[in-house]
Amino acid sequence: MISLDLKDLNFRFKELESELGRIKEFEVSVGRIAPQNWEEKVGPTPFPSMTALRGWDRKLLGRYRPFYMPYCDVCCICTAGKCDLTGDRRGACGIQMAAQQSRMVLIATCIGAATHVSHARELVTHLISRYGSGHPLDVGGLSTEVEAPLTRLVCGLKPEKLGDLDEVLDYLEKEITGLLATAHTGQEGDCLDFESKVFHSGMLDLVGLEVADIAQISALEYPKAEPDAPLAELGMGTIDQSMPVILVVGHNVLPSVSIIEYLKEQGLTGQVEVTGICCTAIDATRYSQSAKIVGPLSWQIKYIRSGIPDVIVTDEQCIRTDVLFEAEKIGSRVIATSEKNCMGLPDRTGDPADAIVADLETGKAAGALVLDPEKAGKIAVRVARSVAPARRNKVSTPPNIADMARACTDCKQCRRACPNDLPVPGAIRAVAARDLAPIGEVYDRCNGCVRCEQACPKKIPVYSVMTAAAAHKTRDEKFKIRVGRGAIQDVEIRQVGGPIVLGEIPGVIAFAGCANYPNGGKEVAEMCLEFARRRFIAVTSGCAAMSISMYRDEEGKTPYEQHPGDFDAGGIVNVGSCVSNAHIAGAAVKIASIFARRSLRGNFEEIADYVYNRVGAVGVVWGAMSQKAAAIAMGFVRLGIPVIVGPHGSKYRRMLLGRADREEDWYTSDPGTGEQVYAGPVPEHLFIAAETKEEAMVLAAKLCMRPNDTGKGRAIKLTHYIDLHRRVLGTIPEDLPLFVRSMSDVPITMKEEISRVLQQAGWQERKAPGQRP
Amino acid sequence: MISLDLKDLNFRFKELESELGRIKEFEVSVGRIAPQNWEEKVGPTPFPSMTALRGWDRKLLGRYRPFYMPYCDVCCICTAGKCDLTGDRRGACGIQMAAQQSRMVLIATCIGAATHVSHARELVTHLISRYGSGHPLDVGGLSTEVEAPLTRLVCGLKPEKLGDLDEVLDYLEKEITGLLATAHTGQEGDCLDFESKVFHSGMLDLVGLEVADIAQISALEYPKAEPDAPLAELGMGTIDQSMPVILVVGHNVLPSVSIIEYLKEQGLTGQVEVTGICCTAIDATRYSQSAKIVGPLSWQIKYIRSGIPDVIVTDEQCIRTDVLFEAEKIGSRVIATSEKNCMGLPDRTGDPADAIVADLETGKAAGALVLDPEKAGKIAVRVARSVAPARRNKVSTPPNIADMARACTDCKQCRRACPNDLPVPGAIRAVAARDLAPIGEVYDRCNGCVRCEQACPKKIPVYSVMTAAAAHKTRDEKFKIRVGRGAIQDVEIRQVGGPIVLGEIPGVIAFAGCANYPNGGKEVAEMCLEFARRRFIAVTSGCAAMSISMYRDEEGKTPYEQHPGDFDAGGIVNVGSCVSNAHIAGAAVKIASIFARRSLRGNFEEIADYVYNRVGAVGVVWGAMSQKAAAIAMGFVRLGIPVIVGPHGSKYRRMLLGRADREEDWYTSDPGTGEQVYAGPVPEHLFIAAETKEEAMVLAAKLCMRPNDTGKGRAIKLTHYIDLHRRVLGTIPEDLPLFVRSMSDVPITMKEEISRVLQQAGWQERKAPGQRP
Amino acid sequence: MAILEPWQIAEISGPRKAAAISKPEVVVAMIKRSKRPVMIIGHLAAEIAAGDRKLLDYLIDLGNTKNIPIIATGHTNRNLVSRGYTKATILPAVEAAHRLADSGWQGLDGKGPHDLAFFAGLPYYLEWTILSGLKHFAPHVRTVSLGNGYQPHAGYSFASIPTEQWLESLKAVIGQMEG
Amino acid sequence: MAILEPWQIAEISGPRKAAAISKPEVVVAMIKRSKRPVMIIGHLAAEIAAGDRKLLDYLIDLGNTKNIPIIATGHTNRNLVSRGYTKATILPAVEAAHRLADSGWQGLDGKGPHDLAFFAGLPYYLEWTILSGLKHFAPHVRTVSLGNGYQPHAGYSFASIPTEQWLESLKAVIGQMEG
Repeated sequence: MISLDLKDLNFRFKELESELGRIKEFEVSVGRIAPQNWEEKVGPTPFPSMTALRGWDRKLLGRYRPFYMPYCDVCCICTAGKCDLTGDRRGACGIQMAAQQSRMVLIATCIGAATHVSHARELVTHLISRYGSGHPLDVGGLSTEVEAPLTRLVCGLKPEKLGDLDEVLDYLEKEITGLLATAHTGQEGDCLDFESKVFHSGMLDLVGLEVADIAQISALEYPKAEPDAPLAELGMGTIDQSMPVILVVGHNVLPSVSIIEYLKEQGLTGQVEVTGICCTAIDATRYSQSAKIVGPLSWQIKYIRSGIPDVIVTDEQCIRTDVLFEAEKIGSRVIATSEKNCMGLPDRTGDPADAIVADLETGKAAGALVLDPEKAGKIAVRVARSVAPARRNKVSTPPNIADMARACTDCKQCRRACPNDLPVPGAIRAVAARDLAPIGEVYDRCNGCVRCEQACPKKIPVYSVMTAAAAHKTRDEKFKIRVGRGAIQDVEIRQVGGPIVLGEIPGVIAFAGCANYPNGGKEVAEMCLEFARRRFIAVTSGCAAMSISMYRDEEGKTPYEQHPGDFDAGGIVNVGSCVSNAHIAGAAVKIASIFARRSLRGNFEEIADYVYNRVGAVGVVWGAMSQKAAAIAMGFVRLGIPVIVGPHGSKYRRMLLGRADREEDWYTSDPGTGEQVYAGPVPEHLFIAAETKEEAMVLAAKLCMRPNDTGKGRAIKLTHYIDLHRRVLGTIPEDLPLFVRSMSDVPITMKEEISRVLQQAGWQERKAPGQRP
Repeated sequence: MISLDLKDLNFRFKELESELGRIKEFEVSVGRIAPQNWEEKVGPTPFPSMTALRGWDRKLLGRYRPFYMPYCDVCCICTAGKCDLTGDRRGACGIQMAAQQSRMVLIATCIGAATHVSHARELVTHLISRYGSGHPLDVGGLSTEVEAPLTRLVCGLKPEKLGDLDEVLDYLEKEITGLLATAHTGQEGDCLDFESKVFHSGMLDLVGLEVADIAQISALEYPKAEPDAPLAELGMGTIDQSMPVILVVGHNVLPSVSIIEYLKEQGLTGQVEVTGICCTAIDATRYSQSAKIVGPLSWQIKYIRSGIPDVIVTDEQCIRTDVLFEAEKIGSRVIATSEKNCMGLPDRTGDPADAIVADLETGKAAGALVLDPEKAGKIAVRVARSVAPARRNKVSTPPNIADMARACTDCKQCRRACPNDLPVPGAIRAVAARDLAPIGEVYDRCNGCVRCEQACPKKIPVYSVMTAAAAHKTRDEKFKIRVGRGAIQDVEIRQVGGPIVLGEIPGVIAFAGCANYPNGGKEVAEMCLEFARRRFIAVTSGCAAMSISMYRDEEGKTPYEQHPGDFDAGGIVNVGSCVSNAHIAGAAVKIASIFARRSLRGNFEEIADYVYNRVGAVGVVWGAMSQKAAAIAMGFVRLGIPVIVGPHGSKYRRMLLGRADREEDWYTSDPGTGEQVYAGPVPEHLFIAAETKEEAMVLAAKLCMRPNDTGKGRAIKLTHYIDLHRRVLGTIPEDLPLFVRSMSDVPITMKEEISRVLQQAGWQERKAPGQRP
Repeated sequence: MAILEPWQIAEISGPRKAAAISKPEVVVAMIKRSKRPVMIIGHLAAEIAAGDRKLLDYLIDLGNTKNIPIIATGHTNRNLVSRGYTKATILPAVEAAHRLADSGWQGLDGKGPHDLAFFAGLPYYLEWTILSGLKHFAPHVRTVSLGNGYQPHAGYSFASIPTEQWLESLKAVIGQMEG
Repeated sequence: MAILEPWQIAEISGPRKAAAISKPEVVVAMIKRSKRPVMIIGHLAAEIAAGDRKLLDYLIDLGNTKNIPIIATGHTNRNLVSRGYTKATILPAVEAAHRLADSGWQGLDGKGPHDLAFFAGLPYYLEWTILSGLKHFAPHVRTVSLGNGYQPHAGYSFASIPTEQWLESLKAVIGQMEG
């Protein structure tokens, strides 16, 4: 018997004489994929440890210093506390406020990364069990040969089959465990070291996203890097309420797939509405456009309280924890399918399906935990069909909202509970007076967190009143979304790599993340359209991709109908669900690899340096709320891609801000001469919360500038920056002189005006850094 | 080429004809250890998923309901918040207070488990690189054949070599990642499901501990399950200050080993003092008794401010984050050796040792990060020897503390900052009046968190004043500790299994955990001695094991000199460092396996049920403070072993408390007849904070009772419970009738008195559950 | 000076904070309105000097005014017994709180749930965590902290006041209950 | 009624809380004592109705009394320009705070660090997080929130008071500065 101890063992022999016989050319490779499948030379940091990229992180952190905004004055995470950390006080473990805040950020991003990695693990394990570990990874056929740019970059391996992803996941889990450990009381205590670990968790997160998405694209045959992926229906108005309706909520597509497959099998497609919220919905439409998307995660209570769904199937992540409570109110049945979100339900996985169906049909059980997506899907369909007729009176008659509203005493608790400080009290009193206009405005800006209602001492169902008053708006929610296309093709990268790096395409702006918007979802669509019209490349995913669809131009067209899905100037590119964000980071990495021919393999720092200096990409996460969003953002940041979050993002407790006013911060060594040259504050920030949509747009345009822009490219970028600044802020930007290196950077159409500004500022032409090879 | 995709693949063939030749009886096993090395049949839950033991957890949680004590009224862990969770309010994600508290507990225990697992990973990886993956695991030779009871129990595998531990770690990391994910906003939301996951993290933690300790015992040749392990010196008074002094702090022994080895190599043993704080110190003495223990983690600042250590070597866990700051004050050099605690220091791992030594010697650098324990050890010795002479004036002349104290305005900020509300202000004013008695009393009860000093608006160095005033006490700190023996032998288990299960040994009480005591360390020693004298088995580890040594009887003997180290009645058994806690849980498990011959393999629930019903073990964690302590405690709890924490343990936010007054809670199904029979409230609680030492002792005695005690055993246990209760609480326990099942349970010596109590209470004999097989 | 801030500075509570016991009458009124009060007394009550007596002595007096039953936590009972008080129920403090939080618990005498709970003599932070548990999970019990450090998680608490002022208040409560 | 609680109920701060601006004189005195004040104005200033004008109009008036420079955040500048005010510096709010927190920053005009910073017109929670950052990391800057919702992380803040009362105070400050 030959028994191997180490995962990364690889042994072979030319010839062996033994009792067993004679063996020639025998080779066993285990674990670490044998290097034979990839010619590229391994860079310095394959499978980097948590300190392997500390040097790179410190370069970034030296320029973009953390600005901490503590959530409160104390630390409360061990029983030696609470500790008062005001002033320069140290806690009982010796920690000070800056380190404590960065520690909390690390815990958050570890939770985020763990969530994606655990999701990836579940998908990969399930897909291997179903399709075999030898199932090939294919995200876009021959046009997308770099199937896993982030995995290649970070791990230094080139996965070819589902089974190859296992080792990547082992690595990610090991690193996350180590990072989480550093948050233990009396372990890491330096804020910059914590930040470096935050970046590490972000990088791991991106790899986790990639693993999850390439696995499901390959096995479930989603659109494979298709610019013209089909359109799907979105919005509560698209649902045929005469049919049984299933709602899937969460992030793991497997139960949805099972529902769709079972309907197909039973010849029931088109007879049961499969509707979804959050990324499960997006991925369901990637699998089959018979599924419909209800809306982003903030639609959950609104949709459930509408009474429409007969059965609610939850999986993991971004599921309101009161789904069961809300479902019971409308007599809807709940099937939980994830170990990570059991909802207190009895585990029925081992019970016969008939028994579970019977209990749910009769209402003997309000819900069940079924930890087998295939089984859960079948049960969901059977229960939905069986309970729907009796629930036909389910769309509750509109309550007498005026009467309800009359209980309001104007105590303002609802407003004081509203995260967006919306003028709820006045609107409720207007409802009492039968004026529904104000509450309609609140509805448009509301994220459905329902805290207003929780706070009401008179127990007015404030949120229900609001949605009832805005019912007509809901009925009009009929939109089209282009389903997630997945990766960006290598050929697209080859075409746009030049224009992006030279600056001729002024930027790639990614709209991603949660739906916790400061002011309703409309702003995301408006920002996206603004940049798509300016012929930036607009990329999107997840809830943001949904919000973008919920907008119509004068002709009634949604953005996805107006703009192509190509990764090219003017495109609006929906890559897919949250895990598809990997393809956005992947595209940046592929520019370095495919267009600029940098070696990718285990070569993080060089590639990140390239992206940072050359690829004018910016992320906009307008509703960033979750630990996952924080982790993803930090993944982008470590790659040198700035991220703008909405004003609530200030609650992530720290920004990473450059100081344009400190000239000394922006010197860089000229790759030709080695001389220190001033490259200007580009990109100016790495992680910043914007106060308003207008500010975010100006920032986005500005943050697309890069040290290595050509004169022409810089001129184009400045055109957009100046134009937007002038339009939304009313003036020419005062900091303009910082971005003009020589007169060739000045947009010709604005030459006169800019020259005047430069002159006033005492601007002088500087030596620009040489073009890097 | 044969390429294997799955870690747990195991293929063989009897005979193969191929191009390569003919092979017979060929077998390759990868990953999951081939079952051939273990005859035992696999139980139902090898490598349990996070829900595999949910049923067992719910049984426990049904009886021991969580009582939550929120740290504050709000939830602040995502940017949708903060959310007010008072009343029955739900947060923006729908969560309510109970779930939110359990979620915070889960995050804490995940951090704890991650810390131990990451520590284990680091040890195993390093030891494999040094000793080879084939290095045999040996924790006690032939007398300890069950080398890894927890790993066998949980994973269902029997590790034989260092390399076998790799797969166990993979499993632990995967599970921790999944558990952490459940804490993501909008994932798990039911408090009992969170609690079940908390238990899971605790169980994983115990396995992590075991992996770490059996690896280091086997490779570093620690005492191997030796009851008469040697004594080592402990206390600041034992240090020869004329020599160069190195301080090692933390939990990872590798740098200490390297220091000791280098001294040996250079013939310098006995010429440099190797002193340690926290578990690194304990493990250093397991490696060589030339090392000295300074004290538990609370000794850090006291010792550094004494000026004694020339070089401080930190590794991971339980290291004050201000070590560098404090070291700089005394001109001591710091060498950080862990990726998890870089302290902001420059990474010098790749630099030549000479250069690092030079920079540290000259003070050009105050510290260095050296991520190679061998290198770090050598540097530490060289630097210590080189800087010591110039630091001979290092023990700073005692400051004029009376002058300092005179600045006090009696504002009471120091007391309001003191976690133990110690009367610092009066003591400081007494110092000003040259009366040092009060401050001496404060010193005895102080844990060295230094928050008093942080709070002083007059910048009086309160803590330094206190330690200076108590300098004579420090000089007297000269004690003996029995070094950690590691595992409990199988033969010992065979001997005591019967007496424990029958109740004739009244209990096994484990004193473990941190040094965050409510009232100084003396109480731990007193409790331990009380039970050892009563011929319980007292087991200990970590900082508690140190505190126990810091106590003398009238003859000047420390507890370890008074009591043997045997796992038998009257023994005080120091198993070792924090990771050695695995052997305590392991001993309970081995009673089920070796004594009661239950199948261990992947058979968690049955074994836990056995331990819960039969093995009268209790944990006392008097200074529990950290996330690790929380994780360990939850590991014990899932095994059915109650844990008592000190009053600060209430800040873990929730207790798991039984309700002795609810008779209906204590019925159990009679194993013989299947009938539901009342078994009494034993053990009454699973996780409880005691207010005082006295209360803790009474609780500990009470919680040793088990449903399956024989009459004789119960009588013995009751004797101790009643006796202690009477002595420290002044009365016979009122709840006594609940524990007397029949008159045979009544201690003969107390028969008359007890009968009277029983009669008054209207007690009637009950049918006891039948003895289980 | 009365400080309406947590005595242990960092132990902030959140939106819901204890009302200050501005004058003895507040406590008296609560006792009079209460059907089934109970007193939870920790071990420090026997240590805290209150003039020439100990806090525990005052608490016994207070309990006796309206026959308020006492739960003795920690090792308080020993000090009660030594004072001749033998009717206390012995329970760990967290366990007492756990029972109080059960609205179905019929109280120490089995005759019905307690509606008012006084706390005194517990370590500050232990009382604090317990009061938090009750604030959140025992809406049916009004909690009152009788210590002289402000307990924000209580329903009612003295502000952080000097010992003399506090003692005067306690005495006044007892006096008014007796009177 | 003046509420000295965070306007957004859950946004508790901790031991260190803003002093309430009890009367206009407090603000006036601070301005007069300050060497280099600055005003950070968010976009809501142009939306918040203050009688027949907007909050922004009052803030401009206040700024003009002692030539207090304005940092316009969000898209505030557009509304300043439309009012003929063109000297504002445009910075995102968090960036402004980041600079203020640098004690070496020589201020908007490069002549020295600002020692007093007024905040108004920012979304409540954004102002709140920023004030927290400054409380902890800019001990050299006194911060004042001029909104009518209590901002506990500020150095000074109005309590949560009704609009009219608040407006009166603002007007009084301006009046006293001018007078």
